[in-house]
Amino acid sequence: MSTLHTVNKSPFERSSLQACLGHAQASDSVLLIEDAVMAALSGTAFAAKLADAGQSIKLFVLGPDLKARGLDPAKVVNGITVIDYDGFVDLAAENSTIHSWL
Amino acid sequence: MSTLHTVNKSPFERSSLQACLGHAQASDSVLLIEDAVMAALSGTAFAAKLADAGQSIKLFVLGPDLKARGLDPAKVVNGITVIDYDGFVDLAAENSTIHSWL
Amino acid sequence: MKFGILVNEGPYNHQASDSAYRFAKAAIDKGHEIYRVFFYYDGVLNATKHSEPPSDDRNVIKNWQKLAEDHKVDLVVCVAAGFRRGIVEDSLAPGFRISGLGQLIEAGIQADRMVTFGD
Amino acid sequence: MKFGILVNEGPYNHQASDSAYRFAKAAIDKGHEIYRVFFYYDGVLNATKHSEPPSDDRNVIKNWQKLAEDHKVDLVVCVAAGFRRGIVEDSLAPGFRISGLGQLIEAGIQADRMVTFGD
Amino acid sequence: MGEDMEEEYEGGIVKKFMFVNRKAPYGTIYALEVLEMVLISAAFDQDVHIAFLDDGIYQIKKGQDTKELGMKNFSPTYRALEGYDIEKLFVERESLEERGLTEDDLLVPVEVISRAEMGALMAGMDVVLTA
Amino acid sequence: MGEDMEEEYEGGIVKKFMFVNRKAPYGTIYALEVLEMVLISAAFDQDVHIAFLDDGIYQIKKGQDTKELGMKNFSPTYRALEGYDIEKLFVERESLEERGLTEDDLLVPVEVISRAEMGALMAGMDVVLTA
Repeated sequence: MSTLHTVNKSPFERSSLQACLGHAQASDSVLLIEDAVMAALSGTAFAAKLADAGQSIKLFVLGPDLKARGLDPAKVVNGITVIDYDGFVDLAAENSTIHSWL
Repeated sequence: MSTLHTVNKSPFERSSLQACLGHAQASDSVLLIEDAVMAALSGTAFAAKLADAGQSIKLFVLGPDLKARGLDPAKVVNGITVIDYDGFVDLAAENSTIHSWL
Repeated sequence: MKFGILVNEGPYNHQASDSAYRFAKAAIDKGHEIYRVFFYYDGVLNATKHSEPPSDDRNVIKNWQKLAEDHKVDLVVCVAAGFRRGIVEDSLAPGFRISGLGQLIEAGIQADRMVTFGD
Repeated sequence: MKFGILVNEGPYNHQASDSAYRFAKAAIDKGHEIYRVFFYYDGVLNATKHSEPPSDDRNVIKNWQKLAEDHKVDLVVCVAAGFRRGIVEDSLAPGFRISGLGQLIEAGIQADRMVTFGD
Repeated sequence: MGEDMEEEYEGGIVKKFMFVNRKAPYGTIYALEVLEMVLISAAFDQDVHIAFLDDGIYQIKKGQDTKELGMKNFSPTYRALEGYDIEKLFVERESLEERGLTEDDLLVPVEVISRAEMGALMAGMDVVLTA
Repeated sequence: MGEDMEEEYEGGIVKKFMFVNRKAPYGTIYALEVLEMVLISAAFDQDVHIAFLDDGIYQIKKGQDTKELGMKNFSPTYRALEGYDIEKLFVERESLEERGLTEDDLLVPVEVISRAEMGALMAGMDVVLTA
């Protein structure tokens, strides 16, 4: 029994990632997709918050969405795993529930 | 030469009101419409920021949008003027430019 | 005074189209002129002829049509944005016309004020 | 494993429909089953038959249609949300069907996992 | 796995459903169309939960009056949920506080819980629907 | 009043237009359709300004590659703007810094200005178009 949380909006524009991190449980996974992939990059004003969250929950980011936006998968915050759509499907299968934070 | 800024999203959900207040000039007016009317209420976590902004810029809120959401026009932060659509049109005519922060 | 209005979002899902309509109506009632209402992005969806909202709610498309009828307001739908989203001559409600983005820029030039409503 | 998918936004304006399509395709390629894709809110706009996107971009509606054709995926458009927004039998693209919201709840019950894509 | 959690109900499956409301009403249609979804779910004899957090709590604010906007005021429908045996309504305390609201401002009986409790409650759901 | 600011240009009106980009590309279509609007504006001989701030700066991030998404990569079009005599591109310094980006990350020449300067620049416009 665990949840895959997905977030799709930039933390600079919306509060949804913050809300997600405030509710995810220790065994849960959080996947950043679409415009949320910006949150995964090191060196941003949000990076420290995400690194903190990564201490207790598993963090993932969708590679194709990073690349589309010209963001280098090699530069994501330590502890975030870059996956593709296959990995997204695996995460959705491995967790019992998917919670999309919109 | 002055600008009417409109904002239509809750400051709890999006950064647009913050962005607007960071760019509005001393002679400008800011009008809160749609889901931004929540920002006008006293007692919220955002009220102090808005009261501060009201020191240098003119603040307005659309009454019909307040009422739709069950928010009492009598309880808005001091210094914010409640107007209706007629007032919105007047503001748009009085200012030389309208900047809608989306 | 001449107002130009830009509507960025479709009907019902966002309040933008309602807000734009109420603003336009208030402006006309105060004696101003609406030079043009331009529908761009998902705003083009305001021009669908197939919308049939529940009878206990407002009819966003009919509101615009009546405004055009009563006050000769020019309702222009962007051709390129419309093609993407399925608003073409076949699906267009009466009262709207399809034209190019130049009509928006021209409204920005000719109108005294340009007001945008979006998400 | 059986996946149910909910699409909340229309084509082009938001990436949600593209993301849902890529997810569905990847799931099928990995041997999973898509129990149903349900289109709600502005998501119903994915079912318009009138969309003609530029030739140098993807065709969101055709992508869904091909998925339905190749893998018998059930594409269901909410009747009430569709009426509001002009997606009715007359404007429906082949491959989609119109039905009630109960089809979404039923997908939530029958599918092993429900995944939502929205704004 | 979700299926481990299911109980049999008149020969059918009963899952824990949660409808999560985080957006204000009227500015977007999500509140209204989520409510329509909730009403339909009543026909399926599922274990239905409704969560109101962040700006979603404005959906059940008392005193909504949409006359001047010409939009339908659908807030009375929340009061009708009880008649459909939908009675598990949860509101997050921190969301109320940030907005200067209290339980007295709400138009239906709800259970006010902390953010931590909301997180734990969400973790026990089989199907989470958001908008 | 806007009309006081206008100059005559070949018998026509020249206004200061600003297209404000505050949203990231691909997650929504706004970046692409604003760019189409900018290109059309070139035909009207107006005084065109483009502002990139907040997440809008990602629109002109170098190295965009949309192949795996199947979406059109429209970022090369920003480089074509110069050919249309659209050369007044402004980027807000604070927005770059918050995102850990520098001018070197951008695919077109721009003028990097402070938030205060951006506010002052916006204040001088006749028509501001946002999405």
